[in-house]
This record gives sequence, C-alpha cells and structure tokens, in this order.
Amino acid sequence: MIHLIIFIPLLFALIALFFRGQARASVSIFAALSSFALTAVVWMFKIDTVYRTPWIPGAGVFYSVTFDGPSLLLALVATLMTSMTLIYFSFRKDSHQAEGMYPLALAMLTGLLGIFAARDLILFYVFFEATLVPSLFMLGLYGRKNRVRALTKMALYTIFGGLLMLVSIIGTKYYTNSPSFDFLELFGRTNQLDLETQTWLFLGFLAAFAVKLPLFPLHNWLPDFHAENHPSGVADVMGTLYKVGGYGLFRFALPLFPAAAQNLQWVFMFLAAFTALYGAWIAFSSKDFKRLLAYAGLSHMGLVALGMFSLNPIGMAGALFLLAFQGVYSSALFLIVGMLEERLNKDSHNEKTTSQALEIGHVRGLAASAPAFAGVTLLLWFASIGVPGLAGFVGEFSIFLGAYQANPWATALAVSTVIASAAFALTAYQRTWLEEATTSIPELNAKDWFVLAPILAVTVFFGVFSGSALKLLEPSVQAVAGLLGGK
Amino acid sequence: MVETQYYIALAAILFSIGAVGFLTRRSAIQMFLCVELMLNAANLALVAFSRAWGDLIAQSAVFIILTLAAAEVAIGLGIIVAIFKKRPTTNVDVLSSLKG
Amino acid sequence: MNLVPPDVNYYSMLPFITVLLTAVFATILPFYVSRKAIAGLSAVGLLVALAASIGLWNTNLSSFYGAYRADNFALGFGIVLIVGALIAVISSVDVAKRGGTMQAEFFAILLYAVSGTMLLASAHDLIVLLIGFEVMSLGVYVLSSFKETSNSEEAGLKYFLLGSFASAILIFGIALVFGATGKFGLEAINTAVLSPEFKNSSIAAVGALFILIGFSFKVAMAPFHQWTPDVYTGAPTVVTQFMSVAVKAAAFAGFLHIFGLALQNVSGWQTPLQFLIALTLMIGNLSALRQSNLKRMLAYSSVAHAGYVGLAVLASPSQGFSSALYYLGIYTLMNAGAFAVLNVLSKDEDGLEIESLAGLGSSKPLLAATLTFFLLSLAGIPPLGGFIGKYLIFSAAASSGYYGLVILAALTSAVSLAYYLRPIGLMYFRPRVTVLPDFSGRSTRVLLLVCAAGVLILGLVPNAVYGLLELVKK
Amino acid sequence: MDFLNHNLFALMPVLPLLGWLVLIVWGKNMKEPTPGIIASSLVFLSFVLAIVGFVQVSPMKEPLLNTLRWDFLPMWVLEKGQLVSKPLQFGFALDHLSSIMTLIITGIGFLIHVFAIGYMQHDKGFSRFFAYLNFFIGMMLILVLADSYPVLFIGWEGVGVASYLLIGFWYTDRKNSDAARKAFIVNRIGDAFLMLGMFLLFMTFQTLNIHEINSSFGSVVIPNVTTISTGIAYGSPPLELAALFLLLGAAGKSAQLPLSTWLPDAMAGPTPVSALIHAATMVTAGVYLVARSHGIFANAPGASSWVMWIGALTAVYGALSAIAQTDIKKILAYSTVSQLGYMFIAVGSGAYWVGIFHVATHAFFKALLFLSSGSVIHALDGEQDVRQMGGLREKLPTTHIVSLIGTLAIAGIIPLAGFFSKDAILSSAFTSPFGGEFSGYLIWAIGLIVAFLTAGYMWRWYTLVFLGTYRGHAHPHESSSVMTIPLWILAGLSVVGGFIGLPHFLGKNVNWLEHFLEEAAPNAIGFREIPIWGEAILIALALAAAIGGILFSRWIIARDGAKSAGWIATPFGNASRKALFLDQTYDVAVSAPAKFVSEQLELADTHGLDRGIGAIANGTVEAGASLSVWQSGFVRAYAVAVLLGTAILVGYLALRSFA
Amino acid sequence: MVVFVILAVLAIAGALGTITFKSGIYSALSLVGTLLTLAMMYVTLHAQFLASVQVMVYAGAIMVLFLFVIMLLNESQMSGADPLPWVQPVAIAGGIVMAAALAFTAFQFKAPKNLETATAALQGGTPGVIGETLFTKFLLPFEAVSILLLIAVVGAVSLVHRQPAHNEALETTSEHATDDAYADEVSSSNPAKVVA
Repeated sequence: MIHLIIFIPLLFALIALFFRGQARASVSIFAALSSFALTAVVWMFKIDTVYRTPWIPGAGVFYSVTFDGPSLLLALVATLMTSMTLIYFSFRKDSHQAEGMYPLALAMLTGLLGIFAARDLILFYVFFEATLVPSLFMLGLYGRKNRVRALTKMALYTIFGGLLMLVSIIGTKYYTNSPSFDFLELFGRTNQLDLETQTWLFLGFLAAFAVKLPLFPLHNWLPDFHAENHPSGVADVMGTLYKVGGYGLFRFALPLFPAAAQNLQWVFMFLAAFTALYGAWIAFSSKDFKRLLAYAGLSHMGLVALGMFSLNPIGMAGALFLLAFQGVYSSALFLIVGMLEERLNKDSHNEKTTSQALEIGHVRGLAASAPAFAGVTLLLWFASIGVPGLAGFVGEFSIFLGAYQANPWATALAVSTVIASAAFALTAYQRTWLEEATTSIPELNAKDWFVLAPILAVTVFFGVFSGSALKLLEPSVQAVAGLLGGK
Repeated sequence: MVETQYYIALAAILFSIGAVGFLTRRSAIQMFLCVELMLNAANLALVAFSRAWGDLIAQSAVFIILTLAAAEVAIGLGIIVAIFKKRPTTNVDVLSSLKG
Repeated sequence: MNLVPPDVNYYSMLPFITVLLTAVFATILPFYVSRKAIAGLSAVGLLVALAASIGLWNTNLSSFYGAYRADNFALGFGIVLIVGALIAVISSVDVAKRGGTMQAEFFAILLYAVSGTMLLASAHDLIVLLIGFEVMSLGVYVLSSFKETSNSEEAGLKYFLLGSFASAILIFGIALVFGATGKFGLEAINTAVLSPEFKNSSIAAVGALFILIGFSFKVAMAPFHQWTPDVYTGAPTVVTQFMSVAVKAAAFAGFLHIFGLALQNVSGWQTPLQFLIALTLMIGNLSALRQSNLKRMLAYSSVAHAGYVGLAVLASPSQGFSSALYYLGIYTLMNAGAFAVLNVLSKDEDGLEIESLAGLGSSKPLLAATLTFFLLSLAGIPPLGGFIGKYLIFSAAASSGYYGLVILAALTSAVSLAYYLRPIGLMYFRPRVTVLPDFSGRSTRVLLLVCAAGVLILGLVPNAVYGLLELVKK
Repeated sequence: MDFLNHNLFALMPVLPLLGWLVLIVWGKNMKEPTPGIIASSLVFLSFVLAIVGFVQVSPMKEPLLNTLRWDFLPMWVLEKGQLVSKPLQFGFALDHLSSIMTLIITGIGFLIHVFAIGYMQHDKGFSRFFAYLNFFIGMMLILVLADSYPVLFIGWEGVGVASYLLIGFWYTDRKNSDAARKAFIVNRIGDAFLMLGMFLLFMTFQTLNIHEINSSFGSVVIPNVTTISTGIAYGSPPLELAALFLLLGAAGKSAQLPLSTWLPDAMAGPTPVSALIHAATMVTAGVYLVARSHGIFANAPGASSWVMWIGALTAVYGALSAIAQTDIKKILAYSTVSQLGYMFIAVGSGAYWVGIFHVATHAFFKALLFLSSGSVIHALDGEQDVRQMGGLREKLPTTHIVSLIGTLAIAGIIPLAGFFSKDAILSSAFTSPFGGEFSGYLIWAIGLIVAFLTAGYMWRWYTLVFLGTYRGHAHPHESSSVMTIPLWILAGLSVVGGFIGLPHFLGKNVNWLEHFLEEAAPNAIGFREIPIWGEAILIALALAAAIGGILFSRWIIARDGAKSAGWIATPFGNASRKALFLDQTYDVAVSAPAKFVSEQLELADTHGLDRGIGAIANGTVEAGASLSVWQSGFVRAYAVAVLLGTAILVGYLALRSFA
Repeated sequence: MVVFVILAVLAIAGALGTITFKSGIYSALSLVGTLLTLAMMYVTLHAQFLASVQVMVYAGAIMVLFLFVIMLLNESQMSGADPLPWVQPVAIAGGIVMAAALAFTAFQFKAPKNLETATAALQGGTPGVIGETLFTKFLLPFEAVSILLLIAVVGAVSLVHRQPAHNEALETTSEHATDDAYADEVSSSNPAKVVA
C-alpha cells in the first residue's frame, strides 16, 4: 500500500510521457488523486506498519518506510495539493505549452512522499536530493528570463547543504557503530556520543535543513526560485511542498542529537525568530507577488524552525501543523497569483506583460469586478498571517506558545512577525484588490471554484476542528519531546 | 665487501640526477635519456638488494625491467620520430598549445 | 638442480587469454578482412571474456603460485575493464567516418592495452603488476598519438614523456620495497612487513611513497595530474573515453592491491595520500569550473573523480575494495557514456564547446537526455548510480576515520554541481545556436541507452551488484 | 435535555455566523431588505438565547460550560516529571460576566442591525454589509463566551477582521482602505502583546483556561502573602508582567494610549459600524479582558495601577482631542477614546463591575449618539462637518430629542445612565487599593477634569448640530421609523440604564450589578472605606463638573459664534484638532523608519546579499581560473610538479624518520 | 671500496654529462659511459649475467637506437630563449632535496642477512641460475613481458601508419575498401613487419 502511494505518481509520470494534451493531464490528475485517496485510506484505517527490507545490506542501508502521524499529515497535504494544482493547471490556457509540468510534478510528488515515509537516513537523503531534479527542470524548462541563474543558485545551495548532511549521516553511523542507517537503530546510540561529536553531526544535518527550510542567511535562493518560476504557480506549489527542512529536523536531527540541539537551542531560536521577522519585513517592500509570497514563506519557515528549536512538544506540534497547512494556503496563494496572472496577462511569453501581471499594484480595485475572487484571496491571506479560526493560527500560536516556554526573548522577537505580516499582507492586498478600480477582470468561474473550494474548506475546517490533525501529530511529538528532556 | 647502503645511495643520486635532467633538458630525446638513467638507477638498487637478500629473483626482475625499458624505448622513439620528423627541432616546448 | 614445476591454471586466466588472443587476431586479420569485421571481432572477443569472467565468479582460482589470481576482486575489475573497452569499441564504430580510430591497429592496440589492464587487476606480484602497467601504458601512449594532428601528437608526447618519468619513479619504488622486504609477491610483502625481523621500515615507507606517486600519476591525482587535461583533450575522443575509464580503473585496481594488501601495514604513505586527495579534489573541481570545452571539462572532472576513488584506497581494505570497485563500475558507465555522447556530437577530435550544446534538448532528445543522465550521475544526484558510488566511498572513508577529507569531498562535489549542471541547463533551457553534427548510429544509441539503464539500475537496486561485491571483502 | 441545557448558549455565536455564511454565498441574489431581515432576525434569536442564558446562569455560582467541545490546540504539561498531553479544548463558558456582555452585544447589535436596514438602503453592498455585521456579532460572542484565552483570541482577532472589513466597507476610496488597514495593524500590535501575555500565563499556570486561572487564586487574597495555590505570589513579577502584556493587548483593541490612533480613523466606516463596533462593543473588549482576567489583575497591583494611569491619560487625551474636532463622528470617536479611558480607570482600580457598568451605559448612550449622528448624516446626504449643520432641532425632531438625551447622559447629568457609571468610576478610583492613595486622588482629579471636558465638548457637539440656524445646503428630512425606533429604545436605556448600579449611599443592596457580578468578577481586596457623606460629596463634585462643562461650553460658543473659529485657530485648538499630533509622531517615529528599513532590507537581500554570495561563487571560479595558469601546457613544467611533489613528500618522510 | 668509489664517481660523472651536454650525441654517449660503469658494478655485485646483458642490450642495442634516432632527426642546438627559465633552479633544488632524502634513507638500510652468506646464495648470478629462476618462480613475468614486446612492436608500426590530419582523401579511399584493411591505408608499409 505505502509503496503504491509513493510510487504511483512516478509510474504515472512515466506513463504520462506517452500521452499528449488532455490525455496527459487526465492521466496525471488521476495519479495524483489516487495517491491522495490511498493516503486517505491509510489515514482512515490507521495503517502505520513499518516496512523494512534491505536495500544495500552491505552498507547497512534499508528500504524502510512508514507513514506515521506527521508523515501522514504531510503526505495528505502533498497529495491533495498536487492534485488540486494539476487540476488547476489543466484548466489553464497555456497548459499545453508546458505539458512537461505534469510528469515533473508527479515525479516531485513521489520524491516528497518518499521523504515523508523514509525511516532510513540514506533512503531519506536519496529522496531528499532526488526531488531536486524535477524541481530544477520545472524551473529550467518553464521558468522566466533569469531562470538559469535562479536554478544554479537553488541547486548549489541545496546540494551544498545536502552533501554536508550526507557526511553527517555517514558519520552518525560510523561514530555510533550502528549496523545500519535505520533511524530506529541509530537512535538510542547517538545520545551516547560526546557533545562535540553530536554537535558536529547535528550541524551537518542542519546545513541541509537550514537551506531547505530556509533559514537566514541561507535563504537567498528562495525569492529567485519563486520569482523566476512559471507564472502558473505549479512549480511554486511543488516548491512550497518541498520545504521539508522542518520535517527533517523533527524526524531526524533533533531526536538523534538531543544534547547538541539543547546546547545550540538559543542560537537557532534567535536565528529562526530573526528569519521570521526578516522575511515579513522584506515582504512589505516586495514589488512582485511571487517574491512577496517567497518572503512570506520565508517568514513562515522561520516560525517552523522556531517551533522545532523550542524542543517543546507544543512548539514542535505547532511547527508540524504549520508546515503541513502552510502547504495548503501558501500554495493556494500561489495558485491565486496564477489565476490572477492568467486573467491579466495577454501574452504569457512576453516577459514584460508577465512582469506587469505579477507586479503588486500595477492594476487596482479588482474587488469591484471580482468580489468573490477578492474574498477568497483575503481569506487565504488571513490564513497565511495566522488569523485565528483559520488553519494558520493553530500552528503559529502553538509555535509561539511552545517557544516562549523555552526562550521568551527570541519568541518576543518572533511574535513581532504577526504585526509585520499583517502589514505586508494587507498592504499588498489593498494595492491590488481595493481602491479605485483601474481595470476589471472576470470573476472566479466554476473551474476555479472546483480547485479552490476544497482548499478553502481545509483551511477553515482545520482552523477550528484542528483536533483530528493534532491526533496524528501527538504520539510522535510526545516521543520526540520526551527525548529532548521534555521541557 | 662494500655495504649495500652505498650502492643504494649511489642509485639515489643517479636517480635524482636523471630526474633533474628530465626537467632541464628541452630536447625530447635527451629527456628520454634521463628516464633511462633513472631506470638504471632503479636497476642498480635492485641488484644491490638482490645481493643483500641473497635472492636471485631481484636479478630476474632487473632482467624483466631491462626488457621493459627496451619496449618503452621502441614506443618512445617511435613516437618521437613520428612527431619530430616533420619538425625542425626536438624541442618539447613547441608542443604546448594544449593548456588551461 | 631442483626445478620447481611451473604452476599454471589456464582456466583462471581464461578472460585474459581470450582478450589477448583477440588482440593477436586483430593484429593479423586486417590483412584479410574489413575493419568493421575487426571491430565486430573485438566486440565478440570482449564479450566472450566478459562471459568467462562471469563464469569464473566465486571460483577463486589462482595461477603461478598466486602471482595471478582470478578472485572476485580481479574478476570484478576485469568486468569493469571489459565493459569500458567494449564501450570504446562500440563508440569507435559510428565515428569511423570522422576517422582517427578506424585504423586497423586501433583495435589490436586497444585489446593489448586491455589485456595489460586485466593483468594489472589480477596480478599479485609487483613485477607482473608492473608489466601489466607498462603494457597498458605503452598501448595508451600509442593510441593517444594516433592521429596526425598537432593536438594528438602533443598529447601522445606529453603522455609518453611524463608517463615514462612516472614509471621510472614507480620502478624505483618497487626496488626499494623489495629492498625492505625481499619480496615481490603482495601477500609475501605484507607478511614480511608484519614479521618481527622487519627492520627497514623507512626504506619501505619511501618505496611505498614512490609507488604511490607512480600510481597517482596514472590515476591523475594532483599534483601529478597535469598531463590529464592536455592528453584527454588532445587524444582522439574514443581513446580519451577508454583512458578515462578502463585505464583509470585498472590503475586503481593495482593501487588498491598494492596499498590494500602489500603495504597496508607500512606507515608513511597515508598522510601523503591524504594530502594528494585533498589537493586533487580541490584542483579537479575548481579547474573544471572555468572550462569552455566539454572534453576538457570532463578531463578535469575525471581528475576530481580520481580524488573520490582515492578515498577508497585510503579506507580500510574491507570496505575500500568493494566501494572502489562499485564506484569505478558506475563511473565507467557514466563517464564513458558522457564521452560517447560527446564523441558523436563533435566534428573532430578536439571535443566541443559547451556553449554549442544550447538547445540540444529539443533537437536531439535522446543524446541530450542520456547526457543529462550521465552528468547528473557524475554529480552524484540520487537516485542515480553516481550517488550510491559516492556514498559508498564516503562511507568507507569515514568509517576509517578520514572525516575531514570526506567533508572536503562533499563540499567540492557541491562545487562540481556547477559545472555538471551548466551543460544540462544549456541543452534544455536555451535556444539552439549551433548546429552540431550527429554521428550517432544505431550502435551508439543502443550503447547510450544501455549505459543509462545501467546507471539507473545501479542506483536503484545497488544491492544487485554490491551484494556480490560483498564477497570481495578480504 | 441536559445536553440542550449545556449547549444552547453555545448556539449564540453560531447563528450570526450562519447568517454570515448564507449572506456571503447567496446574499447577492436577494432583494434589498431581505438580507437585513435575515441578519437582524438571527441576531434577535441570539438575543433571545442570551436572555435564556441569563436566566439559566443567574442562580448559578459556577460558570456554565458547554459539553460539545473538541481539541483545538496541542498542549503538554509536566505532571510528576512526565509529559502529559492535555490539548486545549475549544469550548465556551457562560457566567454572569459574559451573560451581561452577551445581552449588550446581541441587544444593541440587534437594534443597530435594524437601524442599518434603513441607513444602508440602496447601497450596492447591502447584503455584504449585513454579512459582515453578522460575522462581527458572531465573533464578538465567541470573544465573550470563550472559556480559554486562545478561543477568546479567535473572537478577539475575528472582531478585528470584521472591523477591518467594515471600516473599509467602501473600499474604492483609498482613504477608507487605509483606515481599515491601519486599524488592523495597530490592533495586531496589541494582539502580539496579548499573545505574549498568554504565553507567560501558560508558563506560570500550565493552562490557558480562564476560569482555571482565576480560580487558582483562591477565594481570599490577602496582600503581600503568598496564598495562591500555584505558588505565585501577590504582585510577583510573572503576574505583573503577564498583566502588563494583557493590558497592552487590551489597549490595542480598546484604543488606549499609546495604541489609540486607529479609532478616529475607523470612522471611515458606515455609521452603524461606528456605533456597534467602535463605540458599543468591540472597543470595550479590552475592558472585558481585564475584567475577565480579574484574578490576575487583582493580584498584580503594579499592573493595575498602570491600567488606571493609562486609562486616565487616555481619558484626558481623548477629551482634549475631541474639543476642537469638526467632524460630527470624529467628536464622538475621540469621546469614545476618552470614555474607554474611564473604563480602564475603573477596571484598573479593581472594581471590575464598575468597568462593565460603564461598558453597558456607554454602549447605550454612545450607540445612541452615533446612530443619531448617522441619522443626521443620512438626512444631510452624507454631510459630516458640524460647521455645515445647525438648527436641525426643528427639521429632525426625533433625532434631536434622543441626541439631547444622549448628550446629557454622557455628560453625566443626574439621573441619566452616565451619571451613575461615571460616579462609580470616580469613587472607585478615589478608593482604589492600587497605586497608593495619592495616585488614586490624582486619578480622581483627572477624572473630574475629563468629566468637565466631556460635558463641554458634547454640549458643543449638540449645539453645533441642533441649535442655532442651519448653515448647510442639503434638505434635511427625518429618518424612517426603522431608524427612529431603535433610537428611542436606546434613548430609553440611556435614561434608565444607570439604575442597575446605584451608589452605595442609597443603601447596601441597591447595587444590583455589583451583586450580580460578585462571583464572576469580584472586586479586588483592599478598597479604602470612605464615609457616606464623603461619597455624597464626590457625587456632588462630579455633577458640578458636568454642569460646569456645559455652562462653560455655552459661554465659549456664545462668545465665538457657531463656527467657533476664535479659539480653534489658537495653537491649542490646532493641537486638539490634530489629536495632539500623535498620528504625526507615529508616522515620523515608527511608520517611516519601518518602511525605510524594509526597503533597504529588500534592496540588501535582493542585491547585497546576492552579491556577497555571488562574490564567493566568483571567487571559487576565479580560483579555478588561476589554476589554469599553472596548467601552462609545457611538459617540463608538469614534470616540475611531479619532481617537486616527489621531493617534498620524500623530504617529509625523511624528516619524519629523522625526527 | 676503492673500486666502488671509482666506479661511482665515473657513473655520476657520466650521469652529469648526460644531463649537461647540449648535444644529444654527447649526452647519449655519456649515458653509455654510465651504463658500462654500472655493468662493471653488477659484476662486483655478483650479477654476471646482468652485467653482460647490460653491456649488450642496453649499452649496445638500446643506446645505438638512440644514437640512430638522434642522427635521423639531425637535431640542431636548441634555438631561442628558454620559455621556462625558472625550471632549472627549481629542478636542481628539488633534485638535491630528493637526492639528500633518498641517500639519507639509503643509509638507514639494515642488512637483513649476513652479506657473505647472502652473496654466496647468488651463485655469481650466472645465466644458468637466472634462467632457472625465470622459468620457475618468475615464469609469469617472463611470459607476460612478451606481450609488452608485442605491443611495442605493433605500436611502433602503427605510429608509422598514423592517419593524416586531413582525412578527406582517406574517406574517398575507404569507400573502395578492400578486405585487406592494411593495404588501403599506407601502401608503402610492409605487412611483414607486423607479424614479426
């Protein structure tokens, strides 16, 4: 079952290569949806068996996968959002010009699911890095003018961090004399390491996760990545889902090296808090929607990191929650930008009109002609800035609550993000949607609603009835927090 | 009897002289001559060691290395002749277009 | 006289003899048959040798009192070498029109060189090893200067002069090791080193160092690598392809044998080797960054890869042997594959400008896709084989405690991504500016697909092969 | 049945939210009054539920908790060294305090809904308006019914969102959108502090349940003695700090200094919004928060005196700013700021019921005044400048009478509602246990001055609008009955509303409200006793200040004329009209620097940091390039590398064996 | 010892001559001198067979080949300035370091056996005993070296056969390729050499 979920998208990505046009879209959407459906089945029947078989036994590498709570939640979000994104993309006028998106997105989905499921460090690393390739191809094939630059940046940052992590992974096994890279086997041995060793190994992991989160000052690839990607937002959504640094911290880095994590906690809490504020603050001056969303994402990730480094169960649960659901509403905002771009941009091959369509405040007062569109956008923005009652709040609040218990000063710094994020979100919203109308655009149509309605439903539902998602997180978080001294 | 050390030291000196010559000569043939000198230094060392260990196998090895040197000379001179027969000089410095 | 009867087991030498016989036939037959037939003959001969190697797996035969061994390590390397040679033979067919490699002796000399490499991989005696080394070297010297172009001549001469210089150093090293131990046999040397009567450790150390330098030269480790870019660029592309995989693999086989078996307990060479590896990793990767010619870029990349495999030499033999073999196997597929693409796309033997790859993704999808595959694998992106190889090497080196080097290797391989990705970016993300020739025929296409499949399979199910290699562990 | 008993009151917020959903989805297709009627009737149903709840809860000592609840936020607490998961539940609680609040919210909300049916007729966004109003009521009810701080926070930010939407209701005008944005952002500053407060509370109490926190203090608190079950001492730093955080949170929502600037701007919204949100209900949430957290504040004397002082300063600030305004709604807005300051004085003094008392009476008369001015604006086709009004006494008789009642009520003329609540505030400040005697007297004196000023500017407001002759150009007409009936009701409440909290000197048990709230929001311990005659004197002084204010105002207007150009032109008048330059100060000191830093950071991030990292990359590439110099192409140079490499390594070995 | 010193001095002198003479012929002749000195040294080291082989094969055949090639190429003096003037001092410095280090190491050699008994075991290094070793213990290298000679021959021949730089002409001829692959390339080459 779990293998099906992971590899269905990849399999269908290959199948999709043999089709063109609508058929390819249908095949791809079918694959993503069936992966989602199967994941939902796993959720309902609570299948959390660990499947473990040797992969490279000589080197102690196992193909060891399972969907436990956090993995499952993230997998649900990833499959759902990929499905919705592909459906949305198939509705776009220019989708036939970028048909490669379908298989690439599916390939990425397989990578993401693999990342979430892997319990062997090497297997995790394989998925972690392999997912980069389709991502780079999306950017390179369908990106905008300066895509190659953006691509190089992203690739170098990621690989740079990734390889340091690989070294740490190998080192972990070596120093602990573990027979394998299986998490369960390493774990329990690592806390016998002395602090210095732990710290170095921990920093190796962190190099990869800090790039992927991203954390200041390793975030520089992110704005370019989003700004240069195809205006449709498909790649951005996949990129948003690919922000798995926080997950990696929770799953591997923190439980493996508790002493190092505790020792460095305050440094990283401040760094995370600073990242959150920094992103939000810069977003205020962003002139381009994609860049704005990129910095907003950076801010979110700062919070996720803050929650993780709080080493507090509340903070970690909040971080996982935020990580999962920002995958919903931040992604949806990228789709919104895509929909807006499609309405405003007459020629998607023209760099200038595309830039204008993505420029904040180039047109104003759109709410007059498309009030529902404006309303949906506002709702998603509110979710994004953590207005309570929507999914963003639960995560954000819990992160702060947990983090405050560990480090009030860093948290106070981070809490100021809620002010900055309100400022940038509402300003950007007002510049485009409110004020005197300069042009009119078509209202959301049935197809758009088809894509957005489930997303909105999820955003609102889990903002209030967060219990079901929290249930998934609880046992794992409790276990990890127990290791970390349970503060 | 002269101790082995002296032979080895002589071999070392000859070897070093050959190596220096390889660098300082600009003619391909002379460079190759220096390589021959180095090989002979190695042979001398082997023969001296052969005596020190009282083992003929090293002398056999020297025999093999002599053959090897001959083969090398055949190929080497072949290359040198093939390349330099159409050039006015055997100066290796003229062949320096591949770089960077 | 007490004549000791020679101990000859022909079965153990079957792959070697097959290749040698094919070489002899390839020398003689051109008088009677066409060159294409010679190519076919060579391919068949290599395939038979491949089959023989596989057939001998696990038999662990040996010959000449252990001087020649067909153990799994040697056979594994033999397979890698044969595959490398096969790729070169097949690659040479489609570019026959361009010339340079279809001279009839090409196959003969290539096959002699292959037999030399196999001897090198199987030998457990320093002198036999030396002979294999020289047979291989002499063959490649000739092949490098195979074309009457200035570049090819320059390559041949540089390679020959520096190569014979390095050989002299190697031979002097062998002499010193003999002086210290009184033995040529690899196991015997180790036994001598471990015996209580061993007194000449400093002589052994210097001898080991000289051997190290001789091999470092052949596998292109800095600062003894400088011939590599020039020779690789100047030699005919198919020859470069052969050199970059088979010669390197064979040299590493000898390298591993000598240092993993004979000299593992001699101290003094480890620190210099670490220094060489560090230098190699930095110089290879950094130099490749600025290259504009794909062939030269791959040459530097091959220098860098020597650094990675060097880590395996440094590691404990139990892990180093198998990881190096695995790495070189994958490296053979991916690097030879990349050269095969380069080969059919170049109008002459001087390689091609990386810029001219622009737009290849749409004009020649198969070539572009396979090249992408090989480059990504060279960069070590999972799940391709290159990653697994790199991982195994890192793992082996780390478990022997060479942590700093592993970190350096990781960092430099991140740098390497910059130059591996550039061609890919150009092929797919830029419009076409130059029309490149395309010499690829059916054989090259099949070859590329097979190589790509191999790279993928070795990445996805590494254990299919690595599991077998476990037996290589001593 | 038991289920219904427990959960019926939880329907209160659900009904308006349902209305919101219905109207937002289908409202566009409805004919004009229908959305208004749907919205109003749902609020009325909530009002009925509020009454039911009131009846239910009146005899109870403990809060009524709903049973239908679910996990909302992850929480772990340490119990005996073990981490135990105790997720925070999404639940409501109804007690006396929240019951009073629900009555005010739904009751006044209902009246204003009805009024808005008339006021908003023919507006393009009619159904949208009612959707937002319903949304607001729903959120406000969540706020007051919450049984934990995070759930309260949902309502807290929810009303902020509603306020944002309604201030910017006419969003095509940039001014309105700006005002809405400002309100939201300034509110968020307060929210950030409220969050910090919650975190600190959790750290201290290991829970965020309001009732658990309040009850953990025990029933009797004796100053300076550690009596609290959790070991938190009276006036201990965590308590004080948490209380201060809550105070700053409350200050944001209730437009207290220093976060007061958004409220006057918020008048950009339609007038019923100003009446409902920015006068009667939402802005009093801060007061409610303090009263709700009475346990904390009663044990945090330092923070409580801060509350009083902030209230006092805000009261003066609002009153001074109101004096010279020319916009009919701005005067009322600053008045609201000032009155909220009064409420803060009350809750800061420890007399929480007084704060709620003033919340209620203020809700009556300020809603009345806002709706009256709405009626005026409606009659004058949108004119808001009081200098263009005058003489509306005849033209709008109903509006005039109710306005007069409202004016007198807010001025504190006996026996109207404002008189009683204001008197209670002044006397509680006078006797407050917090901040010391002197501080109490000083605040009392300030309160008295503010009472004087309040009467003054309100009389000016009344005079300029209704007395004299009409100075404008429109054709005023009285509003329809759908608008006037709510006015009458509110006027009636403004008259009688004060009788729920009669002063002590009239008898021991005459004060119904104090008695009613003594479980839910008991007074702090340690009020100074003053003799009955003392209380009477205080009352007399307050009344005198009110009457004095009116008289003084009459005198000024008589002197300077209706347009009161004379003193308004003075620097003092200018300062008052510019609201003591607070806005400008913020622009210069906060907004502009923040924006500047943001722009610089953006530049630095996209260019500077980029270039820095680019430099590293280039350096790497250059290092590679410099290696090509070494790769000179000369075979002898390569041999040098081989020889030198060998020599160095051999030399190293030799040295090593030598050493 | 005296013999050794004389021979050593001669050998070094020859070596120095090899690397200092500008003329290739003098250089080669100096090397011949060194080789002959070494042959004498082999005699003192009880390697009679090697001494004779050294004289006949090395000093004789190989060096004659060298001289032949030097004369064939008719090499003139190196013209023009040395493009790498820095190489010489660096090389000498490196060489001295290496020689010193190696000599230093050489003197650390500790004889594993008594020199007399060891020398006796060599039996003078006559052709007979060497042959015995070569055909028994050293059979594999002895056989393998034949491959080396084979490739040397084939390689040397093929170097003469090399393709011209411009192969248009070749392409036209290769269209008429006969079965005899050698024949159509360079008709002047003698196939018989290959078989040899």
